[in-house]
Amino acid sequence: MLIGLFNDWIVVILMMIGLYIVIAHGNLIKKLIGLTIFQTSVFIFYISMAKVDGGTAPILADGITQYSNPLPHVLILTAIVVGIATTALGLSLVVRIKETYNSIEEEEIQQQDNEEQLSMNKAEENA
Amino acid sequence: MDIVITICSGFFLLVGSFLCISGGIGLLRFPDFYTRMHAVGVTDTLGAGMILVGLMILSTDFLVFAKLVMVLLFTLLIGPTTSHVLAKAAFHNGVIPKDSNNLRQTEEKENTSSIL
Amino acid sequence: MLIAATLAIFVAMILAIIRGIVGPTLYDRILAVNMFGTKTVLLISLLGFVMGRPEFLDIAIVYALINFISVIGVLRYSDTNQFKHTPQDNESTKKES
Amino acid sequence: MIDIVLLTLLVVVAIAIIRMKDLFAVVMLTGIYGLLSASFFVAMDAVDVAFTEAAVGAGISTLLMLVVITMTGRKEKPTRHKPFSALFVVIITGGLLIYGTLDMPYFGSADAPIHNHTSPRYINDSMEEIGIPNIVTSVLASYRAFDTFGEVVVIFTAGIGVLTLLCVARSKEYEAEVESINDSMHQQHLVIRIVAKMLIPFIFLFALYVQFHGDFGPGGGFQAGVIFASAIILYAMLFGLSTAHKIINQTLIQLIAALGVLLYGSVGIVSLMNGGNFLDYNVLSSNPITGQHLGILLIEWGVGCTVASVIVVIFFNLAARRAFQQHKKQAQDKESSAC
Repeated sequence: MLIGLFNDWIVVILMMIGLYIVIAHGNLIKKLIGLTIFQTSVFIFYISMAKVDGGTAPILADGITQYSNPLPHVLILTAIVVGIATTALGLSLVVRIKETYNSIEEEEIQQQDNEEQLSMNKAEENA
Repeated sequence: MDIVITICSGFFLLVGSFLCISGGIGLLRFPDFYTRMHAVGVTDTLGAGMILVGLMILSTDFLVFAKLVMVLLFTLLIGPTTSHVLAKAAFHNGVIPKDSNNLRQTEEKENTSSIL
Repeated sequence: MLIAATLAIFVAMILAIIRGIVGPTLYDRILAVNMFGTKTVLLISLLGFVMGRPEFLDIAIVYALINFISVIGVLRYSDTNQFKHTPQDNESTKKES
Repeated sequence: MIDIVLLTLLVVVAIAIIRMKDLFAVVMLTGIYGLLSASFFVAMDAVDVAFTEAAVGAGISTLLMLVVITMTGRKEKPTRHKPFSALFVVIITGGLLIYGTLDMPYFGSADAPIHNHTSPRYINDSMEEIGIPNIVTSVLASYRAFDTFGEVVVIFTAGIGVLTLLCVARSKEYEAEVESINDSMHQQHLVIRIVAKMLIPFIFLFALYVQFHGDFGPGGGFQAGVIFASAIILYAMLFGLSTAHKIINQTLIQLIAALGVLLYGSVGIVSLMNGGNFLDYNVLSSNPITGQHLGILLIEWGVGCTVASVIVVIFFNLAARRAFQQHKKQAQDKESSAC
């Protein structure tokens, strides 16, 4: 059981590490890196599901009968490239946030938002 | 003939593995950046070359052999270049090589930091 | 013999990871990543032979090339005044003024 | 055995990533993490996936994060409150997930449900139906071509998003000044410049090899696109962004990204017009196998064009934004010194 489910447990641990970084860290880039780790854990999960004992890579060749499952490979292959594209989108959002708020720490951004809200409320009351 | 091939490739692979491990130990144990880079830069290229030559002897297919030659050529070209660029960038950015006079102190510092 | 070489490469990889985590300066970390990349190339080539399908060496070639690109990229973007002022930056600012 | 070592190393690196406060070190460790997971994919027989992860995880994503870190600052500020609630949530979720894994089929067992539903058909019949040895390519480009079309559109949309967020309006004088910032590496590093000049043609050639060899070995449009883009990125890093802009026009690149999606979609339309289903290549030619070959070739080209140009667009825009910020900062410095 230890060897049989080892991959799944590692996947869970990596996933939780990613989740922890996303929840507990305030830095937006660190959060994106946490998301990347989470994503990779899912990739590892799919790929280790596809492995068959005694199988080889799913490229047909003479004299080989047992192949690993090609379907998860296809799903993950596209997911990796989509992942980098979406990460790049997130990174460009971070760049814009930095330009607007001059900070990429979550707490400071919220503080600035709250202050702005307060000053707007005050202005309304005065009016 | 088979035994000659096995012995030859085994020799190259063993030498390559030894060089890889010694490079790793050098990377970990040496006192400052430049000596570490020296350890890695020297052993990395030669060790990689040795292992690749060992695999070349084992290969039966011509295409595999050609690809191994390509990997070897790229390693030979890229390894020294990156070492050069790294050393240059580190020197420009103010990483100072440790003098032999204060080597003892730095060794002590390294030891304490590795314990920590 | 292939297994022994694979184990040796694993040991070297672990040492490189430790240096990458500990590494006091930025350049130690770049060095560790670079060495790790070379070791990965070797590991992939060896794995091909261990698993009995050595025709997948294309991956090793990609690793070798991408490793170079990422090291150059790291140096390119760590060389700016954000991290430390370099003589090159001084020159370029002089040129402008 | 190999996979256990690699997975343990992955966990070690991931824990180190949590502990680090220096974002630069974190990005370097992410590079190691990408390399490790790619080696794991090779050990799990997923050669195509390893190919992609090698180019993306270790190369491109590290680079993009570095560019952003130089814009947003290197240090992470320590959080003030203690992360006990986060730890609590994570441990509870993790415990539940581990409880869930107890019902999973064991690693490598050949009778797991995943292995006896659709994949036997792919493995047994794909040679007769599609006629190419690489099953991953035949599933990607023919059996599940519509799915892949969706992925390509997602990538294209992400490219548009980055363009909308980061595009800077350029003027002539700004270009001239940016040029003087950008070319510093080009002036100083003679050795890399020459080595890169030797390597770049090889990388392009290798990308083409990967594009066309995808039917017989690991490779295909996604991988080739990423490799192609990384060669252009290498050029842009060494010789300056404005030099790269002169050679690779941004408008042209955007056009190619759109053309790739268009090519993919129009293959589907042509097969509809010939009386088949959407993206059914059997009707593209009189012989079904030839039709499949033609269809796969065309859509791999579409995928390659889109992926390569979207990644180049993303990199160019991030780097241009960075140059633009530096330019603004220097202008401000000049004003303050003049006062």
